[in-house]
Order: sequence, then structure tokens, then C-alpha cells
Amino acid sequence: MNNFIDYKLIELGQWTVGLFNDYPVVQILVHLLLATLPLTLVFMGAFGFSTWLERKGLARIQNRLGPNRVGIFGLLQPLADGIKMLLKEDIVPDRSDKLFHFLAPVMLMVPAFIAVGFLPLGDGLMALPMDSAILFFFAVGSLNTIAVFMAGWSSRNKYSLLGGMRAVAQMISYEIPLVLSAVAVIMFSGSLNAQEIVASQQIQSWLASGNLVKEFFGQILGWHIFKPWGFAGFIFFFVAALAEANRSPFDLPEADSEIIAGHLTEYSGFKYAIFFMAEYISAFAIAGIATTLFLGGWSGPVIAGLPWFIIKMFSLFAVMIWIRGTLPRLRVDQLMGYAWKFLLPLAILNIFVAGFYYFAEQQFGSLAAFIGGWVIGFGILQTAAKGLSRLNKSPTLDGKRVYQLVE
Amino acid sequence: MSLIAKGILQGMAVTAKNFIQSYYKKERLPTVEYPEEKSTVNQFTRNIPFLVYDGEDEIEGMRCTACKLCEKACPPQCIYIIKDTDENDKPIKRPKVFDIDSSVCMSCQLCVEVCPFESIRMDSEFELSNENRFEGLLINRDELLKSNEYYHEIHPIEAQETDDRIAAKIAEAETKKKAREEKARLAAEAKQAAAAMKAAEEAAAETETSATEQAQQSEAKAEAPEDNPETKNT
Amino acid sequence: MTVAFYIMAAIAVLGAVMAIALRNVVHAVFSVLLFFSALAGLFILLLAEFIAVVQVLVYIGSVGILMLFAIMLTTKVTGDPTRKLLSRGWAWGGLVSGALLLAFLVPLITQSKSESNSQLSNFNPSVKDLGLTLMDPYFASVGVIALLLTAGLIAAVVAASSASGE
Amino acid sequence: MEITLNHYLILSAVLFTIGLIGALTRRHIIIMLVCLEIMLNAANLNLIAFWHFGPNPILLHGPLFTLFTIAIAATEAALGLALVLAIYRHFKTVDLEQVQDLKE
Amino acid sequence: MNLFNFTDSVGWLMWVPICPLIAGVFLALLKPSGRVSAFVAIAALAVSLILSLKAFAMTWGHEAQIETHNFTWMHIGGVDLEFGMVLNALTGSMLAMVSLIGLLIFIYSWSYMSHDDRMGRFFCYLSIFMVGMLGLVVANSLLLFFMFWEIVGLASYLLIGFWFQKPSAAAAAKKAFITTRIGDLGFLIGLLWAFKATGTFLLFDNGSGILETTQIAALAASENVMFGMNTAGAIALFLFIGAIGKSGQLPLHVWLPDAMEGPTPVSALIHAATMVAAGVFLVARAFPLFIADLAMLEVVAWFGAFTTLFAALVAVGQYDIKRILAYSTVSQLGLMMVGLGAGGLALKEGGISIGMFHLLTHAFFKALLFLGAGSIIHGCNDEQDVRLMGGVFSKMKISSIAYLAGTIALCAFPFTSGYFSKDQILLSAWTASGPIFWISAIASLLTAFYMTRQCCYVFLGKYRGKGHVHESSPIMTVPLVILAVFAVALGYVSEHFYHILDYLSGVHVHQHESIVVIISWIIALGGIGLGLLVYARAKLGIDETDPVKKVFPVPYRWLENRLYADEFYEATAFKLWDVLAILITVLEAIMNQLVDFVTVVVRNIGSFFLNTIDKRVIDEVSFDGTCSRIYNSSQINKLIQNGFLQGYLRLLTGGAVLIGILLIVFTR
Repeated sequence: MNNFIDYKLIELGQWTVGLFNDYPVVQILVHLLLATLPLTLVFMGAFGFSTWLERKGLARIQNRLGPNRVGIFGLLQPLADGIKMLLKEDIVPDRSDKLFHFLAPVMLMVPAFIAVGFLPLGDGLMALPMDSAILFFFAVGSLNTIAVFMAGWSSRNKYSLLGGMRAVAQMISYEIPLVLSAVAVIMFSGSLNAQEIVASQQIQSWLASGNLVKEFFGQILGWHIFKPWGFAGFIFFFVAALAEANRSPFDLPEADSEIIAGHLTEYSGFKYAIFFMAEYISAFAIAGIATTLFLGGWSGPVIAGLPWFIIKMFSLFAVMIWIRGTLPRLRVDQLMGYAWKFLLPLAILNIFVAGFYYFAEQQFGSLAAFIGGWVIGFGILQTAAKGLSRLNKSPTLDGKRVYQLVE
Repeated sequence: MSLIAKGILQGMAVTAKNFIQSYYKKERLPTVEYPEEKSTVNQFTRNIPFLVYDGEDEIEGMRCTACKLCEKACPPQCIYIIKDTDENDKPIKRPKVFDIDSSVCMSCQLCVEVCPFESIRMDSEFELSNENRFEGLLINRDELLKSNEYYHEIHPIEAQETDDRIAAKIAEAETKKKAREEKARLAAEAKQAAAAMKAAEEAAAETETSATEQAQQSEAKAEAPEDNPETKNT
Repeated sequence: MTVAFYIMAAIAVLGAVMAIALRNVVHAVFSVLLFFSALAGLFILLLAEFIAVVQVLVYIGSVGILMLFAIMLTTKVTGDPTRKLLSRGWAWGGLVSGALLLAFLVPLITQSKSESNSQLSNFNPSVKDLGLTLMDPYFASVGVIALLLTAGLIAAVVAASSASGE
Repeated sequence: MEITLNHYLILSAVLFTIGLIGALTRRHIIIMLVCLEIMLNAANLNLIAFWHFGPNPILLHGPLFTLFTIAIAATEAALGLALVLAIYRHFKTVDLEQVQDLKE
Repeated sequence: MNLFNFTDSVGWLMWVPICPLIAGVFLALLKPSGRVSAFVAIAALAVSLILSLKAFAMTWGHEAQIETHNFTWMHIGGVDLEFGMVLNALTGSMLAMVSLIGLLIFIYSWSYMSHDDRMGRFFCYLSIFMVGMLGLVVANSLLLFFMFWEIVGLASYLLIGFWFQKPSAAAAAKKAFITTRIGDLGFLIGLLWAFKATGTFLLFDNGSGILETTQIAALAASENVMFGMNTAGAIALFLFIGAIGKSGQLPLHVWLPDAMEGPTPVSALIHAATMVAAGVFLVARAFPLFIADLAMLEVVAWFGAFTTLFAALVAVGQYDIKRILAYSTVSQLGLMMVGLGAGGLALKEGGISIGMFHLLTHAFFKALLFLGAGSIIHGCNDEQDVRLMGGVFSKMKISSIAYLAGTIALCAFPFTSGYFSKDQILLSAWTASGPIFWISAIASLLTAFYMTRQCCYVFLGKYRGKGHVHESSPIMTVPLVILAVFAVALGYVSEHFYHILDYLSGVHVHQHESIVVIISWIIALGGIGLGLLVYARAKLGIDETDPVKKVFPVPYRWLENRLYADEFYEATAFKLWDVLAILITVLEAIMNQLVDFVTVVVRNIGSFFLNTIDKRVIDEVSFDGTCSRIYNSSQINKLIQNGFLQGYLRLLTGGAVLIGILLIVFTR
């Protein structure tokens, strides 16, 4: 039953390409379309679904129902929003940079969709099969900083510029821990190719062993998250990913209570919708990459391949929503301090721990390395984290608050 | 905060609990889908006032005697009363027109406190919106009149208190009347005894006439309070 | 492949020209970003995949933004048409560089014989090999570069924040 | 028509010259730095071109060397802009004409 | 230079001078309070005392044997200067004597100087002095000997001038230093001559040392080098000049009486026991040189005789208690020189023991006398003039008795230590030459006379000074008693029980001449009796004239004025300067003339050069010309340096283009 769906899809793809055998030029076009079109549609749909998921989830967390008017369980709500967005008038501030004001959402959407292309959806199912997929992912990821800046700058509004600058600063400072925590995984699995990373998270020997139980667990136990540096790396990666996608605790730039809507103030109508879509899709992309790097990509016990990938991706997205429901927003300086003074050193330390784990595994075999790794590795990271947090502790008022009546 | 960030996890646990329980626990999902379900309004809510009437017939059982106290007391002057007149236009104790402009009324409940006849009370009805902004929001007498049972229905405690108060008033009036009769009687007897004595000495005859006059006056007085026990207030 | 090359070249030249021609500085920087991305494309055409990624990440991702930040922090960008664009004696400056191109570079290139066949077609250099060579013979230079980068970082911070007093 | 080394050389030469013209004529310091970056990139393009069409690309000297140049260019850009900030703070202008204290 | 190996070599001897050195340095640098500095100095000296006693014990058994330990100090110009330590009878005895007396005096001066606020400095100088003295005794190389000799000279200068605020003390210190310096000059010449002749400084260097037989023979071989003496004699003569300066013999004795300006313990330690003995010790140490030329021994003896007589005469006429003792020291030293000279003539090597024996005994009782004088002065509220003292005996019992013991020892009262040592000298003088014997005898008689005179002045009668006399504290009187015991007993014990004479010179020494014994008895008792006769019942006081003065008024006044020794120098030596001054002025005049002439000539030449060469050639043509040319040209290329950044860049590219074109053109 493994990867059944993936193979079926690949066959379908080959069949359609086969249709145009006698028109080579068209065939190339079809081949390209095949790689990109389904992906865009799927993820547009995913965007719609995720907006619904988010609003229902947040509602439930806050003990309320969430949209249930439109469609059965409010399922058509995203459609309604979409139409509303389309109908809304698209205001452009008069003295703004018309060109860049229009270009910003596009610039944001393009890297989002490209990034999605690099996700290893299933066994062999990759839109842009590149040798160094992860690397390209991060390269493209750094593009949307420019888009945010463009948005902030072109709307000729002090608040949006300020919001833009803040967002750019946040994205830049969180890009480094993001990449560094990924480096640990890449170092361990030995290649930048997404498929190989996923493969490295499956215990090949168990899979080939034949007995069902071993096969069942073989898919799971190999995941990097079960390793000490993997778990720590996942936490750093996920936190940096939240910041990179401007999600929940780090959504300072377009936080409503802060600078109106940050760099999105001057956008309305469809451009605003595109911004949101780009943001959600880059969130999905990062969730996808997180699953490939840490949660074993498409490998899963029974229905290995695409289904598992989707489940994991959506569960990570659900966690994002969950975090959005609970955590308060971070102040700007805390935000920056957290990236540079907490995440970065720990990510670097994590790489060292991963290195030691790798050699420990060579030396004493995977089981001993696993146990020892968890005890020592995680201990080191834990103490480093405590030490760093004590170092960065802002001078809070530690004594009991003393109130005085004014004489 | 350490790696596992205990604080954040606790927070997440709380939201998770909310999320899950909202599916099966009642108090976790208190939303009332308004247009379909109506949530009972708290009995102490007050909105625009209404007039109470006893018994079945509205006009007859109306407690309001158009004394216009509430009209004068209302701060935004949103009450407008015209006294009713019977067939040969002699004013009777009942309002012919009793209008409240609900857009002006600020539900300050001063009219309730001023009304001596417990006839005006605050209603908890809030669905007063309608299309016509001016005439629509002016509520006339017939719309204001609501039965005492309705009153009991929306404000049970308050309604019960007002009824008790009225009953007590009536009872008090009874007792006072009785006491007065008692006193009168006693006084008459005492007078008679005295008179008898005096009369015995003086000419019994001429004093009889004066004694009988006195008995008539006391009866007249006794009759007066009888005819309006209900409208008298403390 | 040839079409792609010409497109990329055109975009690159366009980006470069706009960069030095546009009056609005931010537009100029954005056009430079366009130039960088065009160059990244060219690198991919030349099968130097990793260099293309690094180009995107380093140049577009950080240097571009650095320039934008610098502009934000220094000048009022638009709105004074009177500002003179070219420095004094720009004529002979341009003349000299033009002369450089025509008198020196072009003849040099054209007359040099060039073999067009590239051995690269039969093998696709993977990032892994690049990594290995980086570590094996060139490990010292990686160390030096690391040192240089750190020194540059610190120097930049100090220079930028040094006169915060005024 | 097959793309040969000359095409790339001419392209990079043209780009280099454009960068040079920019550097030599524009007044704005940041634009000068931009042009500097353009020139550097032209050089990188040249490097990769030579590597691609060079004798034994297997050795990966081209990309390696370009990596180092990119790293150095990045540092240089960072430092240059930091200095521009310092100049701006001191001279209150970014116009090259006014930054002439070294005048004898 | 193994300081720490106490068994086979004698290297540890170096510790003896080093301990006080450490103490001295410690006191000088840290300047601790009075009590602490005293304690440190005494502790250091105690250590050196112990080591000295060990050295003395080692030499006691086998006198002849000499142990040396040499090491090269420095290697200059192809010559390595060696230092070394020697341990023989002479060293052992001197070490024991110096460190014992030094320790007693240190303890004594602890209380004597306790009220002085610069006590730390005092003990520092004392320690430095002990370094010099002990080092000098131990030194085996003449150069090292000379160095310690200078340290001793320095210490004496510092200690004499200790109360520098007193102008007389400062002057006395300078005087002492200069006169000893003249003597040291002689020593230096002798030292250098010895080095040139023998090629080494070491006295005993297992065979090749200066004093070893081979070298002596070589030195003695040369004939009539100076005044008919061979080189050994000449070197000995110069060494003797050094001894004269240091021990205050006749021509250079003037500084010793004035040296009394220093505090009394200083006088006791330096001007009685040790320093002055250094000269005698030098002669004793270098005795083989002296023996090599008999004429030298004559010279030594005669110098000694004259000094002892002269000093004895002057002592009679003095009123200051310390000056009397000073002159008595001078005369006793003269006697020692006589002992050495005559002893040498009579007994060859034996002479050392005679001179040294008297030196040892004299050291003890003279130190006793000075300390006694010190406590008496202290008792009489710092009064030094004997005419203002008197009746001290009744008040200060212990010091008086000790003082009397010292006096009888000095007067060579029979069976005291002075008697034995002076007797030996007179015996050797008798055998050597008649006149020397009679001069020494008369001097000894005078010694007894002036000592009794002094005792009568001080002890008899009633107290003539101001205030009342009080006995000094035990710390001062205990050393007195110890010294008294030594002063009296040493002579007898050492001669009869320990044969000190044989021990000192390593040769069996026995002289016996009944006549000399009788004469010495007569001298001692006669002198004392004569003194008592004259002074016992005489009226003594500040306003009274001295009984002897009554008898010989004029000669007594000569004696009071110290036989005009100072005035004699005044007349001769200082006049020397005036002659020099005149000479210089004459020379200067001549020189001025010469200078003027030269300046005129030079000016002319200069002006010639100035106008012709300098003005025209250099200024116009070469230097200024080029400068202006450079300046003009720089104006041009200054234009390029206009701070316009892009201008520079353009030039750059222009250059590149040029090079490119040239490249293409030429490499086609």
C-alpha cells in the first residue's frame, strides 16, 4: 500500500505528457505546466481551506463557534471572503510608486509559489526536482524580504515604511537561525536533495526486513525529530519559520494593534488578498520544509507518500494556528534580541551536537548513540538555553511591587 | 525559558482544552445563535417603560390615573399624556393619550420611581428597531399597555413586590377605617353616658337634639373614605 | 539555450543601465536587484547552480536590502528634481570608460581565439563535489574568508554606530 | 547559433563598462557603491564563463573562486555602506561633490 | 661559589659578611622602627658570630693549614679577576674577635641609641661596617680585600658623621674620609703593583698566590727597585702606607681624635677595636712580603715607635675623656706596629703573633674603655670634659669598676691581658733594636700615667658637673662586665693554656728575657704611682690648671694643642693648593692669549666661505633653487589632488586604457 498514490499520480503525469508526443514544443510546455499548474491550484485551494481552518480553530479556542453561516460548517466562508476582496475597491495612494505598489504583492507571491515547488510531496513527486532543493528553498525565501520592503516603501506612508523596515529586519535576523538549524539536518543526512533527506529518515534495513511491525515503525522511528539535535533543531526551525512567515507571536509588522497594518496599510481589495495568500502559502511551504527536514517528509507507516505529507503539513499549520491562539505578540527589541542572542547561538551549538551524534553513531552504533545523544546532547542544549535565557533576562522588577499612598 | 518552554506549553494546553471541550461541554460554547435562538434576558434588565393593567380589560384595569407626575419627572421629557374625558367631557382619571418617544427615552427609570400608582414599569423588550425613524419609534398608549401577568413574567420578583405593596395598602386602609369607626363608636357611647348624666340633671330634652346631630356628622365622615379605597395611596 | 542567454543578457544590461540612469535612487537599487537576478539566471545557464543560489541569497537577499537600508537612513530619496545627477566633468569620465571598452576590451576579446565546445555538457557539477573541494584543498582559504567576514561584520557595526553621539 | 565564450566575455565587458560609467559619473555615493557591485558581478560572470568553457571544469575552480569573491564583495558592501552612514552623519549629505575635505 | 656546601669547601665563609649585608640592606630599604632595626642587626651579627666561632674552632686545631675557596668574579680584557675566601689562624681569630666585640657593642648601642629617632639608620651603617670588617678579614684576594677596605672607610665616614646636623661631626667625617683615602691610594698602588708583578690578586692560590713561597721568591729576587728595596719590599711599603692611613699612624693620625664626634659605640667599635686594627691586620696578612725585605720591617718598627711616643705625649695634655682614649688608641696601634716590625726582625714569621696578640687584647680592653666612657658620659648627662666630672665611682659602681679593669689592662698592670701582650712586644723590641725598645717603654710609661690621670679626674673627688650622676641601664653595663672579664683574663688564659702565640703565627714562639720583665713591671707600677702621686690629691676642676701644667706650663700647652699637628698640615698641605692656584691662573692667562689668536684666524676663514660658497653656490643655485622649482611643479599636480573622488577614478581608468592600448600595439 505504500506510495501507491504517488506512483498512480506519476503514471497519470507521464500519460498526459505522452499525449503530446508528436508535438515536441507543446510537450515541453505541457511538461512545465504539469509541474506548476496542479501545485498552484492545490495550494490555492489549501489557502482557502486554511483560512477557514484558521478562523474556525481560533474561534473554538476562544470558546466561540466561528463562521458557520456560509456553507455547511462555514466552509464556503473563504469563497465569500474572496469575492468580497474582489469587489472591494482597490485604493492606491496618489503620490505612491504606482509600479512598485503593484509589483510588491506579485514579488511576494512569486517566491511563495516557487518555494512550494521544492517540497517533496511524495516518492518522486517533486514539482522542481533539483539536486540542491533545500538550498534553493532558502535562496527563494530570502526574496520575499524585498517584496515586503517594496510594499512598505511604495505606499508612501510613514507607518507602512516603518512596518516594512521592521518586517525586513525581523526576516533577515530570523533567516540565519532558520538556515543554521536546517544545516544540522543536511549535515546529518549528507545531501541537499529533498528526496535523499526523506530517505535518510527511513530506517532502510527495517523497511526491507519484510515483517509488518518492523515496516510499520521503520517509517516513523527514523525521523530526525526523535534525535536530540533533531528535536532541538525542529524547535529552532519552527520558531524561526514562524518569524520568517510573519506568523503569530512574530506578526509584529502587520499587527493590528501596532502600526495599523504595517506595510499592508495602503493595500486593499485584491492586492491585500494576494498578500494574504502569499503569506499563507509561504507558511505552508515552510511547514512542508519542516516536515521534510524533521518529520520524515512523506514517509509514514501505512499510507506512505502524499497523504502523510499533507497530514503532517496541515498538522504543523494547525500548530501554527494553535500558537496564534495562545501566544501574545513579541515586542520589537525582544523579537530581535531573541533571534540574535538566543536562537543563533543555540542553532550553532545544535550543529556541534549533531556532529558529535553522527560520530557517536559511527562509533557505538545507533541505539547507544540514541540514548547517550538524548541524555548528553539534550542536556547540553538545555543548559545552554537556560544559561542564555538567564543572560538575556531583561532587568525585570524581581521584588514584590510596593505601592505607596501619596502623602 | 528552557528549551521545552514550560510556560508556553501550559498556555497551549489551556487553549487546547478550550478547543476540545468546546465540542462537548456546554459551558465551553455559550454562543447563542441569535436570530434562531433567543437567550432569556436577565430579569433586572430595563429598556423602554410600559403601562401595567389589572384584570382582562386593558382600559378598565389600567392603573394609570394620568396624574402626569412621570411626564414632569422624565429628564429628556419623552412622555406625553392627555387626560381622558367621559361622555359629557368631564375629566376622568385615565389617560386618553400616553405616548413615549423610545428614541429619546434613556431608560433612567425615574418615571417608575415617581409613579404613585405603580402603573409604569421598565420593560425588557429590546427588539424595538423598525424602518420608520420618527413615527415608528413613538410608542402610543395601546402598545404600552401590558397585563400584570406579563409583568410577573418578565420581572417576577419586582412584580410580586408591587402586588404585595398594593395589597398591604388596601389592608391598611381597611384597618384604619375600622379603627376610626371603633373610635367613633366609643366616643358616641361616652358622650351618651355623659349626656345622660347631664341630661338627667338638666333638662333631658333639649340636649337630645344636639346628641342626634353629632351622631349624623360622624356617620357622614365614616361614609367618605369608603367610596375610593383602591385609589388611595399611603 | 541560446534564446535564454539573450533574454538574460538583455535583462542584465537593461538592469545595469537603469541602475545608473534612473533619477530615483530606490528605483536604481531595485533595477540593480533585477540585474543581479539576471546574472543568477546566467549562472544557471553556465551550470554553476550553487553560485546562482549564493548570488540570489547573498546579493539579492542581503546586499540589496543593505543598500535599501542605507538609502533609507541617509537621503531624502525623491522629490527634488533640481538635484544634479552627474558629477562635474562627467563628460570625460564617461569618455574614458567608453574608451576603455572600445579601445581595449573589445579588440582584446574579439581577436582572442576561443574554443566553444564546453566539456561541461557531459557532467553536472553537484554541490557535494563543491563542498568536498572547499574542504579538501581549499580549507585554509575558507578559514581566511570566515575571519574576513567576521572582521568585516565587526568593522561595519563599529563604523556605522561609532558616531551615534551627535 | 551556439553560445561561445566570446558572447559571455563581451556581455561582461559591456556590463563592466556600464558599471564603470556609473561609478565615474554619478554623484550619489550609494549609486557609486551600486555600480561597484555591478562591476564585481561582471567580473564574476567572466570567471564562471571562463570556468565553464575552460580546459577542465571538473576541478570546480571557477565556482570556488567566485564564492570567495562574492563573500568579499558582500563584506565590502557592508563596510562601504557603514562608511557611507558615517559620512552622511558627518557631512549631512551623500553628494560626492560636497565630500571633499581631503582637498589640499 | 657554593655558598651552601658546609662540609668540604670554605665557601660558606662568605656568609659571615653577607648576613650583616642582608640586615643592612633590609634596614636601608624598609627603614623599620628603631627596636625592630636593632633586633634585625643583632640577629644577623649573631649568625655571623656563630659562623665565625665555627671558623675559629676549625682553625684552632691545625694552625699551619690554609684552606681557600676561589672563584672568578669577572673576566675583563683577557684577565679574570678572582675573588676568594681564606681560612687560617689569622682569619679565625680576627673573625671571632670582631664579631664578638661587634655583637656586644650592638647590644650596648641598642639602649644607648634608643632615644635617638634615627636608630634604624644607625644600625644600618653599623651592619654595613660589619660587612666591610668581616669581609676584609675573610678576603683571600687583594682586590676583594681592598673593596671591603673601602666599605669600612665608607662606614666610618657615615658613622662619624651620624649626627650630621652637628657641623663639627660633618667636618670630622670628611676629614677622616680624606685622610684614610690618601692612605688607601698607597694601598691601591701597592695592590696594582702586586697584580702587575704576580699576575694574580689571590694571596693563597695553592702555590701561585702572592704570599706563596714561589711568588715571594720571584718578588724578592729583583734588586734595588725603590730606595734599595726589592719589589716585595716596595709592594709592602705601599701596603704599609695604606695601613698608616687606616690605623692612624703618625703622619695620617689626625683624623682619629676628631672621629670622636660620632656616637660612643661607634668610637668603641670602629676607633678602638676593629677598623683601626684593619691596618695592622693588613700588615699581618701580608707579612711574608714584609719579611722578604728586612728594611721594610725597620720602617714599620720605626713608624710604630714614633707614633706611640707622639700619641702618648699628646694624650697626657687632653681633657676630653674620648680624646684621651683616642690618642691612647693611636699610641697602642703604634705599639702594635712596633710589635710587628720588631717581631719580624726578631722571629721572622713569629712577628705576626706578637702584633696580633696585642691587637686582640687591645681590642677588648679599648672597647671596654670606650663603652665605659660612653656609659659615664651618659651617666653625667652627656658631659665629655673630665674636668667637669669627678666622684663618679661612688655613683656608677659597675661602670666604674669595669672601666678601672680596662685601665689596668691598658696600663699593662702585671698579669692583666695588656701586660702579657705588651710584654711580648717589649721582648721582641729588646731583641730587635735598643732605641725602639726604649721609645716603646717610655710610651708605655706615659700610657699608664695619663690613664691614671684620667681616672683621678673622673672617679675621685666630688661631682663637678651639672645635674646628678645615675648608673646606666643593665643592657649597657652587662657588655661592660663581659668585656672586663675578657680584658683581664684573656691575656693569661690565652698565653698559658692555649699557646695563642704559636696558634697565631703557626710557628713556635717563645721569648724570655728577665730584664724586660722587670722593666715592664717598673713601667706599669711606676706610671700608675706617678699618676696617683700627681693627681690623687690635686684640686681638679674646670678653672683649676692641671698640676703637670703647673710644673711644665709651656710644653703642656703644646700637648693640649695636640703638638700642632693640624696646624702643621694647615701650613704645608693647604698651602700646596694656593701654589697650585697660582700656577693655574698663569697657565690660564697663556691659554686665553692662544684662544684669541685662533678665533681671529678662524673667523676670517669662515667669512670667506660664507660669502663666496655658501651665499652664491648653495643658496641660489643648488638648494633654494631646487626647492622653488619643486614648489612650482607641485603647484601643477596639486590640481589633481582636489579631493574629488571620481576624478581619481577617471585618471585610473585612463591609465588602464593607455596600458591596454600599448599592450595591444606592442604584443601584436
